[in-house]
Amino acid sequence: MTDTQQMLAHDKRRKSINRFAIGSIKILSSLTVLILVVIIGYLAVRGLYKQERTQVSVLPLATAQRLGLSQTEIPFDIVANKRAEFRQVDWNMLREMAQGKIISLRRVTYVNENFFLYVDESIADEFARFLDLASDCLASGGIIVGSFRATVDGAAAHNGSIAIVPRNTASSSLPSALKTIAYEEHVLVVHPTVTQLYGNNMVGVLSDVQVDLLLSGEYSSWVQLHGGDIPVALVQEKTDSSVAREVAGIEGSVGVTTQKDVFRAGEQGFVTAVLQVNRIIRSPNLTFRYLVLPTQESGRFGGIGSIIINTFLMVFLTTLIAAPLGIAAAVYLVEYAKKGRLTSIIRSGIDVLASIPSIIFGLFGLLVFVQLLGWSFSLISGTLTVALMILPTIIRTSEEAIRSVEQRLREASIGMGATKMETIWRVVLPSALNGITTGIILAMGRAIGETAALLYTIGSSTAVATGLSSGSRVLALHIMLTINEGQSFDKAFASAFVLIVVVLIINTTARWMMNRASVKNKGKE
Amino acid sequence: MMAEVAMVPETEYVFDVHGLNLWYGSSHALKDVDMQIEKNSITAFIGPSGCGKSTFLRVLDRMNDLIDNVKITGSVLFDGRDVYVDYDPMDLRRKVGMVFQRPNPFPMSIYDNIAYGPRLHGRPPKSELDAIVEESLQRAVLWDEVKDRLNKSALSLSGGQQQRLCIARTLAINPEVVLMDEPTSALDPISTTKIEELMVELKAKYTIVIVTHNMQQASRISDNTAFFLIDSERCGYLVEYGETSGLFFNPRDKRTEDYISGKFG
Amino acid sequence: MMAEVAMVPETEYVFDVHGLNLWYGSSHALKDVDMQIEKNSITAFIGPSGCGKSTFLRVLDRMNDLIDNVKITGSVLFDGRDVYVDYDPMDLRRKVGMVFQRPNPFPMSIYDNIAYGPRLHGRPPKSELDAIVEESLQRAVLWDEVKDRLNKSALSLSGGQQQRLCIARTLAINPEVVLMDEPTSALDPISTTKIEELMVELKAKYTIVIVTHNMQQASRISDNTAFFLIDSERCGYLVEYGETSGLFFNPRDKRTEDYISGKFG
Amino acid sequence: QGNKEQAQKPVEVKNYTFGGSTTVAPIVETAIPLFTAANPGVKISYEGVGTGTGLKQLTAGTLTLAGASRDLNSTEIADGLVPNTIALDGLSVAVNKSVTVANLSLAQLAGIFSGEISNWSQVGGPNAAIALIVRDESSGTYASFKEIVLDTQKKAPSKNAIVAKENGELAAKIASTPNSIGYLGMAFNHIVTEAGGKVLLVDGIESTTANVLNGSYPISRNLYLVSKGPLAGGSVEKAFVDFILSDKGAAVVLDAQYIPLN
Amino acid sequence: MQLGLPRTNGVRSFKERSGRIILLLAALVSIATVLLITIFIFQQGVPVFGKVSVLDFLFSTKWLPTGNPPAYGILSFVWASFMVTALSLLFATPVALAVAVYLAEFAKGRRASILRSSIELLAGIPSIIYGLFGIAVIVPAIRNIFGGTGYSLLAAAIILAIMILPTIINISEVSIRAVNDELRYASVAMGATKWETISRVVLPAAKSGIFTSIILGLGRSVGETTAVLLVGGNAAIFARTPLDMGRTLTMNIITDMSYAEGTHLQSLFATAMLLFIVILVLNYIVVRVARHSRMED
Ligand SMILES: Nc1ncnc2c1ncn2[C@@H]1O[C@H](COP(=O)(O)OP(=O)(O)OP(=O)(O)O)[C@@H](O)[C@H]1O
Ligand SMILES: Nc1ncnc2c1ncn2[C@@H]1O[C@H](COP(=O)(O)OP(=O)(O)OP(=O)(O)O)[C@@H](O)[C@H]1O
Ligand SMILES: [Mg+2]
Ligand SMILES: [Mg+2]
Ligand SMILES: O=P([O-])([O-])[O-]
Repeated sequence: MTDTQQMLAHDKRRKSINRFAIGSIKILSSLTVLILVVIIGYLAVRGLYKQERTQVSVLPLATAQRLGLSQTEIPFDIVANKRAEFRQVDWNMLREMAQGKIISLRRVTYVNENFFLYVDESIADEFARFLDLASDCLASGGIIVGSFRATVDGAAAHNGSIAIVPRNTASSSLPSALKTIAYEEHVLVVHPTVTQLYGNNMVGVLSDVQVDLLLSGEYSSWVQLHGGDIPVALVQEKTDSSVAREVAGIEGSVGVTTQKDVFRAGEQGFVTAVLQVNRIIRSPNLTFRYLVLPTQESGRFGGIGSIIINTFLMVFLTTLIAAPLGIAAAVYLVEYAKKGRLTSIIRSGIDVLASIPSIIFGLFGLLVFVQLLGWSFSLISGTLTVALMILPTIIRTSEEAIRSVEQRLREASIGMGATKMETIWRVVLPSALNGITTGIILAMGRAIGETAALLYTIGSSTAVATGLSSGSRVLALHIMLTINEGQSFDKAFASAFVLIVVVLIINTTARWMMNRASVKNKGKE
Repeated sequence: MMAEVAMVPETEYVFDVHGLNLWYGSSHALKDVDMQIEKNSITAFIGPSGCGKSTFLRVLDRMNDLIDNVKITGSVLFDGRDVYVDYDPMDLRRKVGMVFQRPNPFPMSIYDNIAYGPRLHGRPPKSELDAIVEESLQRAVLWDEVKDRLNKSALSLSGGQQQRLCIARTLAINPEVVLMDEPTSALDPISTTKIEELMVELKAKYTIVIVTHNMQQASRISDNTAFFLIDSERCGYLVEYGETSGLFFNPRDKRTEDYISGKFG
Repeated sequence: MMAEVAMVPETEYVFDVHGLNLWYGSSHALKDVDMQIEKNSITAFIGPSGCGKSTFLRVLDRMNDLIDNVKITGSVLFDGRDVYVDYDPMDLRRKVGMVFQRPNPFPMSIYDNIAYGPRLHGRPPKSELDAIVEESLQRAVLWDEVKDRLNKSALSLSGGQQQRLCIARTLAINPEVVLMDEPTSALDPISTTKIEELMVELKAKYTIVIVTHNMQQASRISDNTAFFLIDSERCGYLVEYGETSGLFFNPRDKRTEDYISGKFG
Repeated sequence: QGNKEQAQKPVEVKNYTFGGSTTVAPIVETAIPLFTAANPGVKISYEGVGTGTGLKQLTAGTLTLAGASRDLNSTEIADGLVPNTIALDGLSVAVNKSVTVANLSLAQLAGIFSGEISNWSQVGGPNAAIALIVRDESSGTYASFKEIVLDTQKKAPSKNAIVAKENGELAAKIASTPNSIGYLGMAFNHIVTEAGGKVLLVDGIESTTANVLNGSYPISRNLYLVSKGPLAGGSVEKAFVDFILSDKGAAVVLDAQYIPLN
Repeated sequence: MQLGLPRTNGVRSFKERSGRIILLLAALVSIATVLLITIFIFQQGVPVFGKVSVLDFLFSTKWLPTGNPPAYGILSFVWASFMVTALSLLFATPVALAVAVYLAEFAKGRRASILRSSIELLAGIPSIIYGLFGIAVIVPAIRNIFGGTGYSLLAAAIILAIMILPTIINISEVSIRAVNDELRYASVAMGATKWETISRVVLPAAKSGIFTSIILGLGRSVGETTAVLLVGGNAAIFARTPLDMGRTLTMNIITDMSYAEGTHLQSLFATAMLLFIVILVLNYIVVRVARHSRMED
């Protein structure tokens, strides 16, 4: 009785172990899918959207509204060309523009466009007055002043431009290339002692939350913001006098005012400082323009258009070299190689080649193509290096495909008096085409993602390659260099998303071809 | 040996095999086979599985060349010249076509299947090629069935049609001999009958050699029959060879009789 | 159905199958099979290839569970309890062992092969395990041949020895029934004889069910024989079932007679 | 004036490959389109492969002009390479946004980068371990920083530091690693500041162009375009170097956030 | 010949012969490349041993290539490579085997094809993207869980583990599938559960294939450069725990390559040489295992 009980208990344990093990296997399998989904999902999110953080001296409009600050009525609207990626301007920026100090937008918006300011003549004077500039200053600064039409048409025609038009211009009267952008003016003005160094510390950049706390009187001393041990004194808005002037007189004081007020106080000899605040901007990351524009300054400006072209060039040339070699080698191995020493040496050569890390291929390419043959960092050096690297993939898949061509077809052809070569050319290769192509596509997928083998061979020039001897940066390498040279993580992710999409397309195609081939084969049986 | 050969009237026999031995590596597959194959006739090879029928057939057009480690001794004369000495195998195979057990059309269009051989052996202009294709298909009694879809894949045909296509493909290179290795064993009875009729028609123009497992088939269509057997060391040899009617209804050898009456095999 | 079953004396029959139908996907492989298998006897299944003998055998120990898309209706009682309802398959299989057509020893030592089952079903101490191994091998008449090399790989044995090892392995889990699917068809005549002798010996202690293509074997060793056939829709069914002597020498069914006399199959 | 003459002289029309330091790359890459616009037919590319490789390739002859962010060593000089100073580069010290410290003295920097100071509280910050981020030993940036900051205090650089292969990677890693500090070319400051981090004052001095030029900011180095042998009159290489030294070139240098010589 | 074969046949057999030679040459490209790689890497790397003893090179942790006097000890890098590789195998193998078993024994229909596609896609993702993902996700995760900067050998190992999953899964699956079904039936027929059958019969029978897959994964792991470079921290120190930063052999090569010269450069090629030898040894092991298992069958 106890025996059977024991046995039952044992059986129970076995069954629960079985359930547990199979459950674990299933969970771990799902984990693999999850990993892929997380990787691709993360790349998609980071590739498509970006969340930039910058430090500005003006309070973002949203913050100003939250704080209930009243907006100065300005006598004009500011409209920008949509492609300039302007979102807002402030008084200082407008002033510099009007003075002709900004000639390119790249430092402002990272769009590499020359800057143009168009002003409607009917409000030109008011505009100059608003900026505390002499009205003839506008004429000298390279600003284009004209009728309303000329102004908006000019701004619509130039990618990197801003136009100043009369207030409340109906959006219907604007060309579709233009949009109204926000004007920001409030700053946190403080007494100069606040921003001084105290020991090794200084008041840092304020976050949204810190601004709110500061203005609601939560901080009693600047020490709480890493500054000196000076009490915080809030200066409220005054109608009669300027906040900036007030602040300049009280140690440890802080107030909110307009940039213009600070400027004017400065003119009058009241020394103040402005606190920096953090701004977070969310915007689309990968845009169509980024895809097609040529790359400039090593990726800092422009898009990845030229890089994409280079990538396809590299992959095309690599395939052009590796595919015939690989297929020929596979044909030799299947159709001609006899069992013997030479064959086994060739086979182990392919195996070893397949397992050599790409960094070693890179060094080899550097030594042989770049240095010994003197081809420098060029498309051809990189292409040859990668071609050697993907050779084993092509050989192996082609070999398999050629091997799976039925012997009967070869016999039929030979039986009709064809030579072996004719048989291979006319019967075997066409029949194996699907499998061979699949292998080539897979190899292309490998080539397109390669970095280590290309880093010291293909060069880093971002221009479209004009010949085999020009250096040509490819996408995967561009991602690496974008990180290394620090253009930005967002750009790296945008490029990475493009790369992964291409790789996914390539792999899915290969898989689809493979499935089609196997369905076809089944159909034949 | 050459002396013996000279005595065979060339007009009568296309193949003349003397003292043929064949080894696959170290295993002796065929021993001392002598055989003369008559022109414009159907010769059938019968015998139990593994006795070397296919092997012998492949000797005739040197298809064994494709297999490693095959050793052949003895002489095989075709039209009086030694197949293994005087012929280039490609040349030989143009004159000695082969049809296989399982239909093996190329994975291309019907037209291209037939045109395959002619294109190999010269570059005939389109019009000539069209004529060859039509003629071959007609000879193989397939023309009417496929003339409207010459550009369709050959794999879309039924098994019997595929086999006739393979025969047509062989005829397109205009051979003197057509070797067939169990050409109907993978086919249904109706297709089989069609191909048997076709063979009988073809023998007016070609010499046909056929391997078959189907004794009825051999007795139905062949003029001469060769009976092969394996000995205790699994080595194939020719037991009896002669006119089909004689061999089937009046076998000289006891083993032949036993085999034909179904006692073994 | 239960009512009918209740009438069968439980001591006499181990298996009681009623109205069994089996489908592989949409193809109906077994139709309306009724069969009662006698205890401590040898029951043989015969019939042409594809008639469902193996399928039916696999019904008995639920090995068909491993195949997708199998649908089974009807009742299969083992020791009076429904195999598909009342038994856990692992439990059932411990009581109903199976030996396969091709010997399939595990790639481990002879000892471990035999010990595999006992180790699964409990953790017997070494001494007990040794005893089980020796006893099983002795029952399978293999002990003398392997006792000096129990730790050698089972793959080093000859085919016949491997098959006896597989039988011993099954005996080691102490089953009530041993199912054998053509257990000798991959073996030479001497090994076959040994295994036939072994089966006859074993029936004293076990119930044995065997599928065989070899009619002589069935008539030599079995007590009861079941003859299966396929109908025109390729669906297997039981033609005749009864005492072996009766079925072979006095078949009730014309088809059985034809099959036994070699008219088809 | 010199470069005006050069521009008028017909230069040989062909493709040129320059390359080398990635620090120098922004200057050269900005200059190339301007230069080639003035010299139609000339095509130039710059391969940012690093100072060492660039100089090696220059010696081997596959490059005809190499950017370098460090002084040439004796073997390179013996090989006949000639440095042409084209700009100054201030090295700034940057920290992650989690760091509240805003200034460090040279001595404190030496202490931090030698590993003697390992907690921010030792220099007036919060109690947090310092994460060092440095450049690889063979970079010009590393060599300059070591010479100016560590060698003068007779201290050896700590090895327990994240090593970044390039300035940009270093900046990105400072930006993303809490409590980290690292040094980098001034041109890369914006990467840190955009991510909320900050550039430290050194001895109370801000790392600005003006401060480097007037000598008050202590850490700076020369950037070079190196040629094989002295620049030959009439060559594109000479014309290019002259272009960068011209007024327009100075604008380019400034635009790339380096410091022109004049 | 004197019988006068048609000329065309001469042309055809010439084509045949020369075609064969061309094919042979193509087949020889691989082996020639391997030889050239060996020659060039060794030619550049071996001279370093004229200045540094092999023992100092391999067994010293002192790496001061630009120091005065310089030192070229790569033990820390060998150790980091070892640690990263071992860890990545430790993480990847159980998961990969589970997936391989699942694919070979359980998965059917849509689930199988989703899983299979996922593995193929994982295999196709370029290493630079793994690196980027590592910086953005793995490093902060480690930082949040374990403290420190997050840049660590652990981060590198996790990334590598994901990267070598497909290699181990694919080859293991093939070898698990290759196990004769009859063995499974035998086991099941004795009352074994599915898991007992898998663990006691199937996996042992597939062990040489599984071993091969792990070795190949190891090879990939030890040779990976780009991905580990971005997340490993790259500090030239001797890592005591996986949470320390470290520099692997490949990272060492790629970090200094663009600037190094003279003996320093040679020492990098010598590092590559060591890496190459490791790969060759792994290859040899795979060949031996394959031969051994073939003999066993
Ligand atoms: N390529 C080969 N290599 C080695 N042995 C072979 C080869 N082809 C055939 N054999 C052997 O030669 C013997 C004769 O084979 P062959 O195919 O000629 O027999 P067959 O009479 O055509 O048989 P079947 O009727 O089964 O087709 C057989 O024992 C076979 O195993
Ligand atoms: N796993 C399966 N899936 C689908 N159909 C199957 C499967 N196994 C067997 N069948 C089909 O079921 C029918 C009966 O097969 P079974 O193997 O039981 O026949 P058998 O009598 O044992 O034949 P043999 O004597 O050849 O072993 C056959 O038509 C077979 O094709
Ligand atoms: Mg045959
Ligand atoms: Mg069966
Ligand atoms: O300029 P470097 O890249 O050599 O520091």
